[in-house]
Amino acid sequence: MFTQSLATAPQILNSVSHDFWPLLPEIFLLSAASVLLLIDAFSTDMDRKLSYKLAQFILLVTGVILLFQFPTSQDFLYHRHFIHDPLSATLKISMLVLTSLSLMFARPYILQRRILRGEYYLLHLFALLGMMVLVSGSSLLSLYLGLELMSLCLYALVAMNRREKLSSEAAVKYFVMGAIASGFILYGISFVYGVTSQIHVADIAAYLSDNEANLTLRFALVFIVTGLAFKFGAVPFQMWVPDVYQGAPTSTTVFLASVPKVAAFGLAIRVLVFAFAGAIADWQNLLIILSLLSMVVGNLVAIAQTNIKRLLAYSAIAHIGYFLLGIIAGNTQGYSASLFYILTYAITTVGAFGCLIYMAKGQQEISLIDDLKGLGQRNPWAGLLVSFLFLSMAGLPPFVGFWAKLEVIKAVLNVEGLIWLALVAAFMSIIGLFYYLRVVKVIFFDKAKNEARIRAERSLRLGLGITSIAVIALGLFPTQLLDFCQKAFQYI
Amino acid sequence: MLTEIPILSLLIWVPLIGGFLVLFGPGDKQLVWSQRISFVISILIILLSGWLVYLFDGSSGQMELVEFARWIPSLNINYSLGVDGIAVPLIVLTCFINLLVVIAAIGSIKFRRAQYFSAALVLTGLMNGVFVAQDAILFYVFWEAILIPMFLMIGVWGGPNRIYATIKFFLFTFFGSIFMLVALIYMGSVIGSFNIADMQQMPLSMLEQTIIFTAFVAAFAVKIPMVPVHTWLPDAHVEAPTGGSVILAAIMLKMGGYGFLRFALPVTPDAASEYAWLLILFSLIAIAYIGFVALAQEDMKKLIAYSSIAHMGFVTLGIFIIFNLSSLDASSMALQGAMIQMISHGLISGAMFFSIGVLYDRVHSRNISDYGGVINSMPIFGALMMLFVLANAGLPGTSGFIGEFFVILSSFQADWRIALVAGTTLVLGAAYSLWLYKRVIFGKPLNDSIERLEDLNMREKFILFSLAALIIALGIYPQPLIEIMQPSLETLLQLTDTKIAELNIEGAR
Amino acid sequence: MNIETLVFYFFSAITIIAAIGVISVKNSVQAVLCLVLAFFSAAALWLLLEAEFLAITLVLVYVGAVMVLFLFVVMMLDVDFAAMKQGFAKQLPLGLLVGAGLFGAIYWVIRFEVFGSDKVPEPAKSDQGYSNVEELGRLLYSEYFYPFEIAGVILLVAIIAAISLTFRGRRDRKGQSVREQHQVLKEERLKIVSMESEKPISNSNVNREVGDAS
Amino acid sequence: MSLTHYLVVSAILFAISIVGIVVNRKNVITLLMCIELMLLAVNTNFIAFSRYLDDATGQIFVFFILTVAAAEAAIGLAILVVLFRTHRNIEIDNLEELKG
Amino acid sequence: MSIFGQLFIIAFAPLLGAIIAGFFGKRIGKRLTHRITIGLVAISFVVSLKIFLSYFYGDAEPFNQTLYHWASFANINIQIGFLMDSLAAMMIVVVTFVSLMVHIYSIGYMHDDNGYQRFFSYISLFTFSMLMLVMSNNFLQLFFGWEAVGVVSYLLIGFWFKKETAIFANMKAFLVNRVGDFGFLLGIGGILYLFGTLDYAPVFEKMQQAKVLQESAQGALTNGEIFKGEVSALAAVGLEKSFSPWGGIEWSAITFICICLFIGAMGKSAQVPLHVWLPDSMEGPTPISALIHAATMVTAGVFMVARMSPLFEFSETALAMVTVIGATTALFMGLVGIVQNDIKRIVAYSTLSQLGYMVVALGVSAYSAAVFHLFTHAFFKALLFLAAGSVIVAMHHEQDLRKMGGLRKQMPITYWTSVIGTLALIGTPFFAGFYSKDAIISAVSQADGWGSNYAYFAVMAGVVVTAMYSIRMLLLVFHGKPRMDEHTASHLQESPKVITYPLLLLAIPSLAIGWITAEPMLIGDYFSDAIFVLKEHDTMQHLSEIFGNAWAFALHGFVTPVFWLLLIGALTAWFVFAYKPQIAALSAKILMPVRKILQNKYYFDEFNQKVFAKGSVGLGKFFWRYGDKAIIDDGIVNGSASVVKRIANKARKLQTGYLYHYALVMLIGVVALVAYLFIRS
Repeated sequence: MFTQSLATAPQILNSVSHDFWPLLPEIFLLSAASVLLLIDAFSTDMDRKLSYKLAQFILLVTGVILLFQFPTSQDFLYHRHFIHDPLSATLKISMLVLTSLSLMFARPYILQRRILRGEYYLLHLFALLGMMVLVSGSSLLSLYLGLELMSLCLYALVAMNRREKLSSEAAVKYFVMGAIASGFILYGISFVYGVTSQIHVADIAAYLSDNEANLTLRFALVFIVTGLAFKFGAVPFQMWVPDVYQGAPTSTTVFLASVPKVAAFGLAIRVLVFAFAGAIADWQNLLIILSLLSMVVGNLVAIAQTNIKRLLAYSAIAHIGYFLLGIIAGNTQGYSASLFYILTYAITTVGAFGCLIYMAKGQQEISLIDDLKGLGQRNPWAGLLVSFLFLSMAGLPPFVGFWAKLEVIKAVLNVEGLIWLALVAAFMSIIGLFYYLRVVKVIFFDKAKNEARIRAERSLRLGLGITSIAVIALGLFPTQLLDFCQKAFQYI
Repeated sequence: MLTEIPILSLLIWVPLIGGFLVLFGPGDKQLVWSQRISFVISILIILLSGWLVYLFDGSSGQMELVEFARWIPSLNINYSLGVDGIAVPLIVLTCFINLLVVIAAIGSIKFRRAQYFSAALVLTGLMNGVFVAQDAILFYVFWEAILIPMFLMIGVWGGPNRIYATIKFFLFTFFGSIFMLVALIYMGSVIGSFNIADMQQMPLSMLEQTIIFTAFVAAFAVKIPMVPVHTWLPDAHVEAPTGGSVILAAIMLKMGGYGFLRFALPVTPDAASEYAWLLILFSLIAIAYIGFVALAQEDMKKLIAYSSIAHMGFVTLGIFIIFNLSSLDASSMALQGAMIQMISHGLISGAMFFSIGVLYDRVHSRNISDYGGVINSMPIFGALMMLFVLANAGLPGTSGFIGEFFVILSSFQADWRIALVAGTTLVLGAAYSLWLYKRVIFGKPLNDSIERLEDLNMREKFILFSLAALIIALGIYPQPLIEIMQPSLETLLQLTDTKIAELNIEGAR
Repeated sequence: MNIETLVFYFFSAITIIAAIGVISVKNSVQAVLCLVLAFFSAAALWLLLEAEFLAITLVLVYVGAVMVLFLFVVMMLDVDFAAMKQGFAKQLPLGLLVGAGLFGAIYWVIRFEVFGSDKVPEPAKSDQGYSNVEELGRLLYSEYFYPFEIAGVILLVAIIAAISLTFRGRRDRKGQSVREQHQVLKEERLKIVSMESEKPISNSNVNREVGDAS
Repeated sequence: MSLTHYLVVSAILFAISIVGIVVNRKNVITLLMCIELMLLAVNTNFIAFSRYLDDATGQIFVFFILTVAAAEAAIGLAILVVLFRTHRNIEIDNLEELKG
Repeated sequence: MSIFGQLFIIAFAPLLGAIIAGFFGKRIGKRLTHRITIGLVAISFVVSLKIFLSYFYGDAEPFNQTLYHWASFANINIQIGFLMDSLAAMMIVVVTFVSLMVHIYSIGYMHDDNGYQRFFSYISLFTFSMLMLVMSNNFLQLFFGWEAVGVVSYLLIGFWFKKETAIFANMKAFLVNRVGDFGFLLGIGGILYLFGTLDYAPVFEKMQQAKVLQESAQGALTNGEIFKGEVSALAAVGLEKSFSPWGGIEWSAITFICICLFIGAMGKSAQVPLHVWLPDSMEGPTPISALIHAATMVTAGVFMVARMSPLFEFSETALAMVTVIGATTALFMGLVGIVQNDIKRIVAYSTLSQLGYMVVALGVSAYSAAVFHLFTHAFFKALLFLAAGSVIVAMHHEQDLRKMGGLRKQMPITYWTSVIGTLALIGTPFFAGFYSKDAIISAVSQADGWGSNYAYFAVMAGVVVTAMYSIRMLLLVFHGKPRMDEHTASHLQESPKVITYPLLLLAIPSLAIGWITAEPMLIGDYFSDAIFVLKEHDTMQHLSEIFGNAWAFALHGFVTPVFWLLLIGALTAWFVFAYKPQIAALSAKILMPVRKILQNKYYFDEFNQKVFAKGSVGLGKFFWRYGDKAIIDDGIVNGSASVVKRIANKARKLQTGYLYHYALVMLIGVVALVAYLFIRS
């Protein structure tokens, strides 16, 4: 049996001599996390200050390593399960930065709650590792494993506030839906494998360039796209998003709403572009539907929200709709637009959820939009910065959200016959603006219930400052980030 | 050597940075600091704008004082600035109004004053940006960014119903401009450049033009505002603080007219000429219908707001009537009329809102019925207000006359019936203006508090007298303004004409 | 009909019946047992497909460990199954409709015209000396070492996550945290609850805030 | 037996698991089991393909799926435990505080 | 000094006075204020007189010079400048003279008023505006002056701004004038459309060409040439454009322009139905009634039409309209005068009626007669107003005739000047009004245009009516028994010199000016450089045949039917109102319906108030409530917002919170996507 693989086995075995340099960030992250696990286990510090600092340090070092080995070519490594290209490095660096930011917000939050400190950071690191694997996965297997590694950590992170009813409810919902979604992906993968007998993205692409995508393959594609859409939270696979965003500890939401989206983007590119480039017309159509529904449903339902976290969740759904526009465009320009969109959105959303932590007082959480009342009065600068975040989400210049929106609209306008989609996107952003404005209104125009100035941890102030200043700075000078995003696609 | 200095950038960035500086006053002296800084910066940009006029040649009708820097090379979006005769007067107006707003705020804003100054200065910088931007996206950035400080200005310092008003304002204008953004991006991605001049040269099919023109109209008509998308204006005006109303009326509405001239005409001339009748129709409705609506108002600010809409009707009428005109003379007159109407309305509506602000600061009511006989206690104010009211009614010898005069005269060249409807403003404008004056200023003092009102203080005198002087000066001798604008308007007309001709040739082929 | 076919149909039927049992029996313990049955018979099917190693793994790891874990949890949680609502029948039509639709869709792409024996003939049975385990092992440690490592990490994460979620050791006890004591706010110490004097706290009262929030 | 036979069996399993998730209002454990069923369907698919393609990759994939599924089950059950501790039951119908 | 310099002084000296009085009046005090303003107006008058005389005796050439370019771009060149010719010369002298008189008079009349300086500022400003109007050499400046006088009139009517009636009247005056201006502006638009310029000179030049062609055509007509009337002559100079307002009706552009311009004139010169503001404008101080609402501003319309005679001559339709409207005003407004009891209102209605005369004259192309009547009327009507003012001051601001009587003893100067004014007004031979009015009547009798018969009847009947109300007023005020209360009676005395001197000074021209100027102005060629009459319209021809000289003409006046009509009117008035007042009461009863109509001024005010004022406010409210608020705001804006919100709330319900629903949605999504895929492929 398996005559084919047996025939090639000696060659495989011969080519085992690998260079582990490209994998170094992952290796380092894993080892360092394991060390941290040990240190944490023996630490007596209730606050796990050391764990936090070490976690940030690990991120820093990983980032440095990543920068050092920033690839200038596209290499398929480790029996082509791993791809080392600018896109993966770009995404990894972005995710590192975002994770680091999330941790800044997480630290004061978990300190005030009985959430296991060390493990909380560790799970972030492992989730990050999963995402790194994910974005440089070049076979359906490594992609799947990366995805699962990420998801498992996220399920746990959502449930980490173990006393909280909402938190466990959210975790169950997230877990069940996530498991179903990965079941769908797997089912799709099984058919891809069945038709092409391949699991490497390059091989699938090669198959598709030789053969027409048959019905089975397209069917499989639907399942894979479904799984992707689930990870993004695109309608109609978005049901978990608001519940999980609301129920999860806010610090987890910060993480959950930002970094995995970037990773999911990597997944989408690897699957759709690297593997299924030959079936572009098919997934384009699917994504158009998803994008349209997401923009409409996300924006519409967000209007009816009173809970700020849910509002942000629906806005996230809407943003995914916009974000998909770039991928729909189906060219590098579009992909880089989407990348830009998701990166800037991630930064913004980190700040926006972070602001809830910033406003939280002790264990009392901010849950309603009205709880933001008077932020502009109590702390004008914070009010202003938070408003910038929301206005950026609304896509107003001079904030970075504007460029993101501009890019994706530009991308979709370049596609023949999709002007209507751009117009819908434009129209829905008006509705979007409405609820963002409502938040800004609450921040600035409503009287504060409590006029005391807000005391906040330094890391919170730092995190909020970084995100909101990034939103402006990138809004004024988006070139670097745009180039960064464009370079990521230079080998595609 | 002095010409080397990037004056246009300075006009944008001095107030913008100044706006942020204002906020960083030392804790205990923040108020004094903010006043001083904002005053100094206001003076500074007035000097800058004067210098701009000095440097500006204007005889060529081309962009001058051009500045160029790469901004976002990957999208070919550039920081490219320039002015022509259309922009220069608007910039000067902006800087001038800014000073008055800052001065007025010293007395009438009671809380968060530093932030107010900041908002005003930022607004000024952004508005200057709109008028000098030569890159469509840069233009759009300024265009949209303006909404934010204005939003805050109305929302924080506004009246009781400010939230509805400010959100309505924001959504309306955003509604219009987002489609313009799509149009701009479309054009930019077709020609690979967002340079406005390139867009103006861009050949577009009729279908494209129609869609793009619709987008432009959506943006600019909301801003200017045209019937039927005007209803944000009365609300915004009524709720805005005095300075906000003034900036809104004096300058922000002009951005719509400016947009029509800068984009709608030269970029999509065929569509514009195809649908000019529609816009003319709406302009006429604005003039006549809104004239009546203004008559029915019980709130002073609302009345002025409606009168603004009616006056802006002349701007759009002047702009779109050119497609029904055959001679350069008549078209120039129409465009001159539109431009002068914009400038003049900037002064007059500014003056009107300042005047109402003066009253509001004293009586804290905007209801006409709460006033009466103000002139008994405030004769100087009454006299000035009389001038403004008459100017608002388009009295010859004031600036308010010229624009209406030119537009009516030139629209007569197209069709006397248009002139007939437009001419109703003579009666309606006078009716609502004078009736307002009669009810508020004339008559016996309504009550003791009106009888005891104090007349203008130095600050208010400065503001109102300087506006009055400009209104009269412009009314008596508009030629300098006309001279600045004429070459640019002719260039614009040529551009529009040649493009129409080109398409016709292509169509004939 | 050869023996193979017979075996296939037999185990397929058991698998499907057991699967239906999983979703339809009231008692969770029974459901788990049904699942175990389904796994067993599926393992038999896998044997038919010459995947001996995986079939054994399924029985050993899955039935032996995972399912036992399930049972363990079911027992541990002490759930009052009798009190549980049974909306099964009501939802069944809709569920069947969707399930049938899904199956129909799947069937359309796997129907005999696509994957039937004339399209995809069954490969020859493997030789006597062939070892499925050896073959897989060789691949796992060579070509698939990278996924294999990741799988290891996944298991590690599962351990960490499961423990940190369920662990109720000392660390969760009240220890003194000076920091927390310093940070405490008035609102946290003192909670003024407005209660109606007579009515017992009903569920809706407790949920009100959340209800408002959503 | 043709490939389709096996695929049909797995499709039926897949459909049953889906129906189970949709109609089940009892408890979360059943949901977890449905997910296991779904994975079983997937695995059967893979193995069938592997056999008929005469290619070991499918089996390798199943190996990993089994691993992940085990980990998933562990975490799922842990979450279940947490849920039980906070809610004192595991009824799906009670999980409705987050909505809208 | 150059003519230009002189003109400059004429126009801007009063402006300087106005500025000084307005801005520094409070600081420099009353005395200095009036001295400065009077001095400056006096300068202006003296220079005006000099210029007038240079035209009257010296036969000066028309003078046309640009002051500055107001707006010039492309080929359009709008300028501010002065045109001086015989017409303008006559006007400036009238304006500055009456203005000077009013200035002086106001020293006494406004003596105790708080707004003394303001008043002087206004009347000086008015003088400036009026001078700008008459000296204009282009339509823009004409319009500027036109509106500026309107504004000052507005300010002056509302001078006593605490008086509700005054501030109502001034708004009414302005708005009604604006209706006229609306037409005027359209007319200017037509001028630009037709001639491509706003300057007079090119316009008149072109019309002159047309006239030459026309007249040569008439010569040629007998030879069977193709020129047919005015249209063809206009076509020859390229002015044949026409408008079709609706349906198949076509107006030639000239007619359109003339009608529009005349609408402007109707507003300013208070012709029916835009006359309603003039009686109400009597709420202002009396001096300005004399200056603005009798002598100068209201005649601006007449002036303008005369100035535009080259245009009007080419439009029979417009001329017919002018005739009919003028005739109606002349007769019917006079009738109202008979039943009025307010002394100023009688004079005001008399002004309306006399303006009607002027307009009739314009309508029958007797422009010189119209302008001449304007000229004479300015003096005697100003005189009458100032006299009335004198009476009012003496009566402690009582204006009701019924409370006066027998004042001639206490106020001899006022009385005798009033008598002169009245005699001039009713057209007694040798008095100024006689020459002008007889000229008009004679011209109307010669006219053969549409409506000229009606006009003839109206002007003839008007003579009776004029005599009746004038004499009635004179009798009721100065004769008979005193009817005022004791207090007033005891304080009655002649007005101070600053009031009586202007009366005397005005009485002189009222008496003599016609006699002096009639010959050159009516039948001579004084106006030949300004007024332009087509040969077939030359209704003054007859007059020049019978005129002879001023003396002879006046003597001839005694034997015309006009004189007998005048006598009838005067005697009726004497008989009814003085000799047998019972008859007045009786006739009042018998003629009740007529009287009621007259007393209510034909219900014009009621109609305007209810239909136009209330109507437009009502319409505004309707538009606002249903258009702006209901349809746009509540309907479209808030409506769509609430629809969106409602949909949002519905959509939100889909998120039930139940896991199985989530899974279901997801599943439906998958099935739908698969189905979509199948359908597409």
